[in-house]
Amino acid sequence: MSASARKDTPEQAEFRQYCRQWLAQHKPGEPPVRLPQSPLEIMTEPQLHYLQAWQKSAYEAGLIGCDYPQEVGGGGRGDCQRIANQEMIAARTPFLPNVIGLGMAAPTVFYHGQEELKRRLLPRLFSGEDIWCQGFSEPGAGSDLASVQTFAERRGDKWVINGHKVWTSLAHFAEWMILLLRTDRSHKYDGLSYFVVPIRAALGKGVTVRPLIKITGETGFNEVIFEDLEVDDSYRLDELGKGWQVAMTTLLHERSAGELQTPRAGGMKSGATHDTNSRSLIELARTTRRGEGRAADDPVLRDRIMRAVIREKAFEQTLRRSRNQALLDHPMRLPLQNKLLASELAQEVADTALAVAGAAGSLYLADDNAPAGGQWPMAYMNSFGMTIAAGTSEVQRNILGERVLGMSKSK
Amino acid sequence: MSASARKDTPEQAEFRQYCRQWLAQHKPGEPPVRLPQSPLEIMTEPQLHYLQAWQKSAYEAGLIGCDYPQEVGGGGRGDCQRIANQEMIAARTPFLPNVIGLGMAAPTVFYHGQEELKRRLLPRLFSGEDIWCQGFSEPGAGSDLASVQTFAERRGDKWVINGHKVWTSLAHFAEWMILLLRTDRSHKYDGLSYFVVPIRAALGKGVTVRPLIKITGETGFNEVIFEDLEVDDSYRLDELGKGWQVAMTTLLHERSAGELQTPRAGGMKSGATHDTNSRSLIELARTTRRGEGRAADDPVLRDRIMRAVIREKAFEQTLRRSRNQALLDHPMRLPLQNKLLASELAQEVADTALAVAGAAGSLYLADDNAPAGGQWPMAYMNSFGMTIAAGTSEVQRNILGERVLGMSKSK
Amino acid sequence: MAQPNDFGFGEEAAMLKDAARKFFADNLPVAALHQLVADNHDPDRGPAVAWREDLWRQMVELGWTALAIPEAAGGLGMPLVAVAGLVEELGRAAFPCPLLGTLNATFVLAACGDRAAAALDDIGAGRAATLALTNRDGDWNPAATELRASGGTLSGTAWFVQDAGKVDRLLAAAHTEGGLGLFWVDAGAAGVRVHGDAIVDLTRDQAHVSFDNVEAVEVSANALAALNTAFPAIWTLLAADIAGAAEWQLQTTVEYANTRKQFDRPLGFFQAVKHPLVDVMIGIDEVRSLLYNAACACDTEPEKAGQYAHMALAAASDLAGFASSRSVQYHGGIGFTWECFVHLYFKRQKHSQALWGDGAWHRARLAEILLDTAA
Amino acid sequence: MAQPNDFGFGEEAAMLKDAARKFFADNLPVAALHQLVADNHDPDRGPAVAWREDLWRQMVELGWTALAIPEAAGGLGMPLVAVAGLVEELGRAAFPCPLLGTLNATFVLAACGDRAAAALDDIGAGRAATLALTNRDGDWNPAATELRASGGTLSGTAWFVQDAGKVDRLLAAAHTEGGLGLFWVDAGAAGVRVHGDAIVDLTRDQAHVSFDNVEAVEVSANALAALNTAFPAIWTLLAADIAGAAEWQLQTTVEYANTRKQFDRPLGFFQAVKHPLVDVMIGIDEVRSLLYNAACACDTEPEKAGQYAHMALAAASDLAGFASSRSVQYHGGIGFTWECFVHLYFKRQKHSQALWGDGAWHRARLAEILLDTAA
Repeated sequence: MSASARKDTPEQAEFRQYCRQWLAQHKPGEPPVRLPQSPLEIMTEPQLHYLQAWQKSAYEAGLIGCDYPQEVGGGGRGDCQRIANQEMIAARTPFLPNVIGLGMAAPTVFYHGQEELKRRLLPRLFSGEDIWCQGFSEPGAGSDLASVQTFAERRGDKWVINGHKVWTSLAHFAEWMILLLRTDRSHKYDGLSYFVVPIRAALGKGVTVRPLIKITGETGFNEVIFEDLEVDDSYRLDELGKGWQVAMTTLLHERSAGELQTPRAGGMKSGATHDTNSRSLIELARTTRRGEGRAADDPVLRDRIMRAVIREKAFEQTLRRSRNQALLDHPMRLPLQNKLLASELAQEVADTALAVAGAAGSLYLADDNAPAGGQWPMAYMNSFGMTIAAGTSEVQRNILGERVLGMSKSK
Repeated sequence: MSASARKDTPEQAEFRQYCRQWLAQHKPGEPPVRLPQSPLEIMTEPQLHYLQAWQKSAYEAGLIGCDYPQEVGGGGRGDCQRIANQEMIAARTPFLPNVIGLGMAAPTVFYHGQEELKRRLLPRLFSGEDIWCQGFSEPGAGSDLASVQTFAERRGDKWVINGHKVWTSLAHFAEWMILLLRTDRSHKYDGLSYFVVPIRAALGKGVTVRPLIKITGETGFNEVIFEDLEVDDSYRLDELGKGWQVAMTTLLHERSAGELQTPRAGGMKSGATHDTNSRSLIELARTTRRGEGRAADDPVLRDRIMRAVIREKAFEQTLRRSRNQALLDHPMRLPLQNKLLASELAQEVADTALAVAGAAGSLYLADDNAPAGGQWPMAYMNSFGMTIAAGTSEVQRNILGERVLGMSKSK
Repeated sequence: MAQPNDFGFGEEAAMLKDAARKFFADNLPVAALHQLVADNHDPDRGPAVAWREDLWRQMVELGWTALAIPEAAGGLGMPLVAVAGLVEELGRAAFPCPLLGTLNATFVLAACGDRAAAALDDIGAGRAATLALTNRDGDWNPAATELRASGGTLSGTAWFVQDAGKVDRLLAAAHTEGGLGLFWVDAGAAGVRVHGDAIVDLTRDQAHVSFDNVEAVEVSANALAALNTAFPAIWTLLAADIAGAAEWQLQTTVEYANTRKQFDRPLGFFQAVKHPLVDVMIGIDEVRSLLYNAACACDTEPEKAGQYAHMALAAASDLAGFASSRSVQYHGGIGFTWECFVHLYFKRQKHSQALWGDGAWHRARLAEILLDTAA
Repeated sequence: MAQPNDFGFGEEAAMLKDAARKFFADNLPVAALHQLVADNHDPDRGPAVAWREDLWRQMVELGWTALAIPEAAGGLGMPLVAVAGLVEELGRAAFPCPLLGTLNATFVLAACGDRAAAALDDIGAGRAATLALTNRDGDWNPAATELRASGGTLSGTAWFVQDAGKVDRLLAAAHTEGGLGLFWVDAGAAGVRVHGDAIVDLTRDQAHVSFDNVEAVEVSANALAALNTAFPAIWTLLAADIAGAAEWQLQTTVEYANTRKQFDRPLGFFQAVKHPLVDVMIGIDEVRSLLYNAACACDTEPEKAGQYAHMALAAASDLAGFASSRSVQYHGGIGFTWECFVHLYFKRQKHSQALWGDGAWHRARLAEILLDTAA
């Protein structure tokens, strides 16, 4: 019996058994196309369709949305998503494509949407038939989210939206967007409201989606421009002027610090031929020649690699420790570290790998001689996406200093 | 011919020759007592008297105050202090005891004092007969110098001073103090004024000097308490309310960025048996056994030691480069780095030495087996005096970011 | 063997930790500690042994020195995670006593087999002990010991012996005709001389101990085997001491930063202060996570214990330096004085930093495990 | 021999530096550079050689490629400090061209003696060149070259050849019967094949070059002697390129931080941005001070040149990484896009970081000089 299974309630144990059996029979076969490294980088229709089919079957089998009530399309179970997640990961299924929908939109709609809206939107969200994207960041509102300028003006029952959102992953496939905007210019926080918007239906009719190119050369996220887009007032979440509070629900769940667990799957080998964790870093050091020996024999590199290894282990153990109440001093002290630790760890690991690769670190994806297929320079560049997006590392440190250590706000 | 001598004017060359001859004949003999590592740590009367005698003879020979006008006791020469300094250092004379007087008080009094005051105070300052100290910091005013609370209230021709100064090196020997205080509580900067105060004469009559103990256990600096001390208005420097501007003159010269060169001597072996620079660090690594070999054979320590060595060389070369206009982008970019670089370098060197010493880094001054006589842990602790005093490293980075890079003020 | 998810840190462990915290806070708050150990500020002061022996006797009676004695040997046989919790509190209090040495000796003795039973009984009976393994160079490899044993007596000098001025027994490694042995020595035996070291740390004492044909009981003929079994626990507890002390440094500095105003704002407003303090917090949490993982491995997954303990102490040693440096720097001028309590912890941490191998040393050992064996 | 206080950087050097700065700014400002080299963003793109050959011809006519040719060999014989000033501007412009390679070849040839006279004449006549010294592993020791020469012809493959797609000549190290020789090769000769590498850096090209019985002129039979003489200058100029590029990164990021507002304040208000940018500035100044010291040593104190150049490039390599990381981070989301120019410099710097030895490698060599010789 696995360690995680040891504490299951009888109901949970039964559900775990069910998941395991279902996955043994229905885990999807090898993908017909190369998959990207994360759902946020899905680029082609074949990739999307393969992954959507998998999410739909998992949803229909009851492995997604388990903890939500049945009225909104959920499984109506308590504390079972966790178990489905563990089993999906153990079975090395593909990841779920509707990652923003499941992780951010679903809990937000659930806690703040009108009943009718929940019943209409959540089932197709859980099934993956509707892909969701997020409209928070703007050219002038990065870390300072509350300064968004996209504006909705009231006209009768409708709202007319104008503005410009950036870094919207998956917008090119999304049916729906969760959208933070301004309905009142005279109050910074209390002037914000929160909508769900059917962007795909409005393409060319007030909505333009344009790809942005990343520093790596990859496309995959977008800017979305609203020009006089009309939406119904029923698409508003919570009260007018409560957008900031609603956004906090979204961010809480994004940081995995909310009540409702996000469905997680994965483990299937993606198209990327190499992972970029410390195990791969060690592999690189073992296989890279340096002078007479291996890079793994260079004492200064060894020291640096061990720093990365230790940091990764610490991160893993901090996640573990955050589940033992007796070893916590402050309820938010560990959860609020997650994003910062994960992103800076990824950056350190990739940067160390470039030092290990030495001259060969210059070689990129298309080069036959590139170590690990050129994934390391790509991983290093992509790590800045992680230290910048969803609250820069600087903002994360503010949050920790202020909320956990009680220090005065730095703004 | 030395490199520095190469560009002397004829007058300078002659003066250099004179200094060299005088020093050859009159350089003081071995001190009768163990000398401290810096003038700020002079603790005993015998130390002080030996050093005062040396300063007086150097002054009388014309090697101190050379660039000041003759009316105030100076040598009336142009650009010659530099030359005297080079020759005194080359001759490895003892250091000059009146270091605050020469480096900070003299230029401040010279630029801001009344004519009569200069003529009266500067000659005895140059000769070292009057030791000076500095009253800037207060318990509530560290980095934020402008928040000093020591207050002078006007009573007729006199001012009555109350307040509390801390970190006043040499106060226990000083005749005079340069004193930044407040004459108006309603303006932060414009409420400051600047005085010179005869503290020794007032001991027990409004002035109390109490030693403070450093983290190392050493005494050597003091707190000074003013209780209804009366001073004459003629001891005020510059106009009422101009204290901040006068203090800037002091700080500019403290950072060696002012016009008037500070007399510098030194090079004589002090009582400290070991220096704490990178050369001594290398010596420590060569003589410390680690496993089968020397600490100097450990590749990770080697890397770390070389970092310190390179940083020291960079500091030295930055001082050199700051004298070649063609290699500067911004007039203050290098001079404003001096204090930060010097203090953090000292900290890095000492911390590296503790890593080299390993377990033996625990041993302190009185331990016969302590590497380098226990100077390294002491140097490490003292380095925090450097990164804290005279503008913490954090304040130094603010200054650089604001004055050189034009970034917005962080306060 | 897999580790339990919760590290095996349960209610009993939590109660022990709370009790320890209360004991130290009630009996030796930091002001009293300062009075006790920092009375003489003379930098040229000689060796000193400043502690409260009465409090130590209470700790012995509370059973804390017997915690790690296996049940089979008549002790409490507490899991290491529970002991680590207590030692975190010891570090947080910077408490001067020979508890770490006594626990360390216990781990080694417990790994020695039957011949060490009497020695473990000594500890069970309340005797304090410490390890004497190190040579003059401070070599972290005990095989470098300068001690030699022959004919049942011990000669030579052991260096960097921690809290030697407070203990009843010494557990020494010595070269024998057959290899490297471990010896249990009465600190008061004829021929033992404890030469106190003049050290920076005010909360511990340290000595080099010379042995001149001292009668000693050989408790193991294979010192390296016993020590290698015990070292993971030894390293883990030192990491716990460091983590606890760092938490004190963090909280004290945060409190100062939240109170002290500069430029009309509390220091903590400034990111130059706030962010590094957050990094200290993160460092502490990393070390705590790593040390409970290592302790749990000692309890349940011994084949991984060495690897995980290297990780914990490597991170802890670096944290000790970083947290100390920041605690003094952000206290500003006052932090540079003897009267401010931060120097007590600063000095303890700098001492701990190199005690059983520094960060680089533990990373080098870890690399041997992870890089030099087959993938 | 002592160095002049002013590094020997006089009026002529300052004029050259100013002229270079103006030339690059006028002819290839960063927007034009981006258009030239970043046209194709496809991460799977193959090798590319994107440059303005017309501008290169102008640089040749300005005499910049002949600057380092000794006067005795018909060149300008400019001191290295002056050349370093020009290369700082080259780095600041991230200018794509084979100037560094040509200068590097010049230093090596100048150290070869008479047999290299014709090769130096080639450079004097405007031919561009590059070094081909490195094996498949990217070994920074040229003795590891895979090339072999016999009977006057060269075979094997040279790796990590910089700007190979832009040059007329290659200067290759090859094993010979008598040791290690240096060979001057026409890049268009029969048997030479330039296989472009697909690299991250958009402002340079790189290739591995295979030689199949290629006719080559041996310019030195003792390659290591010549290379060891030349390396200090090669390392110094790379440090200059890095320092110049870092200054662009600093100024551009500071400008953004002074403009961009978050939380109603310019980014530069926040110490979390301001202080690391100050550290970038300090890093640049350290590198500049070290590199002019190294250049001046090459000019006037050759026995110290290697030591000082190790210092300069060790510091520069670390700076390249740090300045790059901060330039992207503080540009925030926009810095993560292809349209923002910072990626050009980020990628150039990451390439430079490992070009002729990274920071740790140079520190290790420096340690051999400072720690392993008699005190």
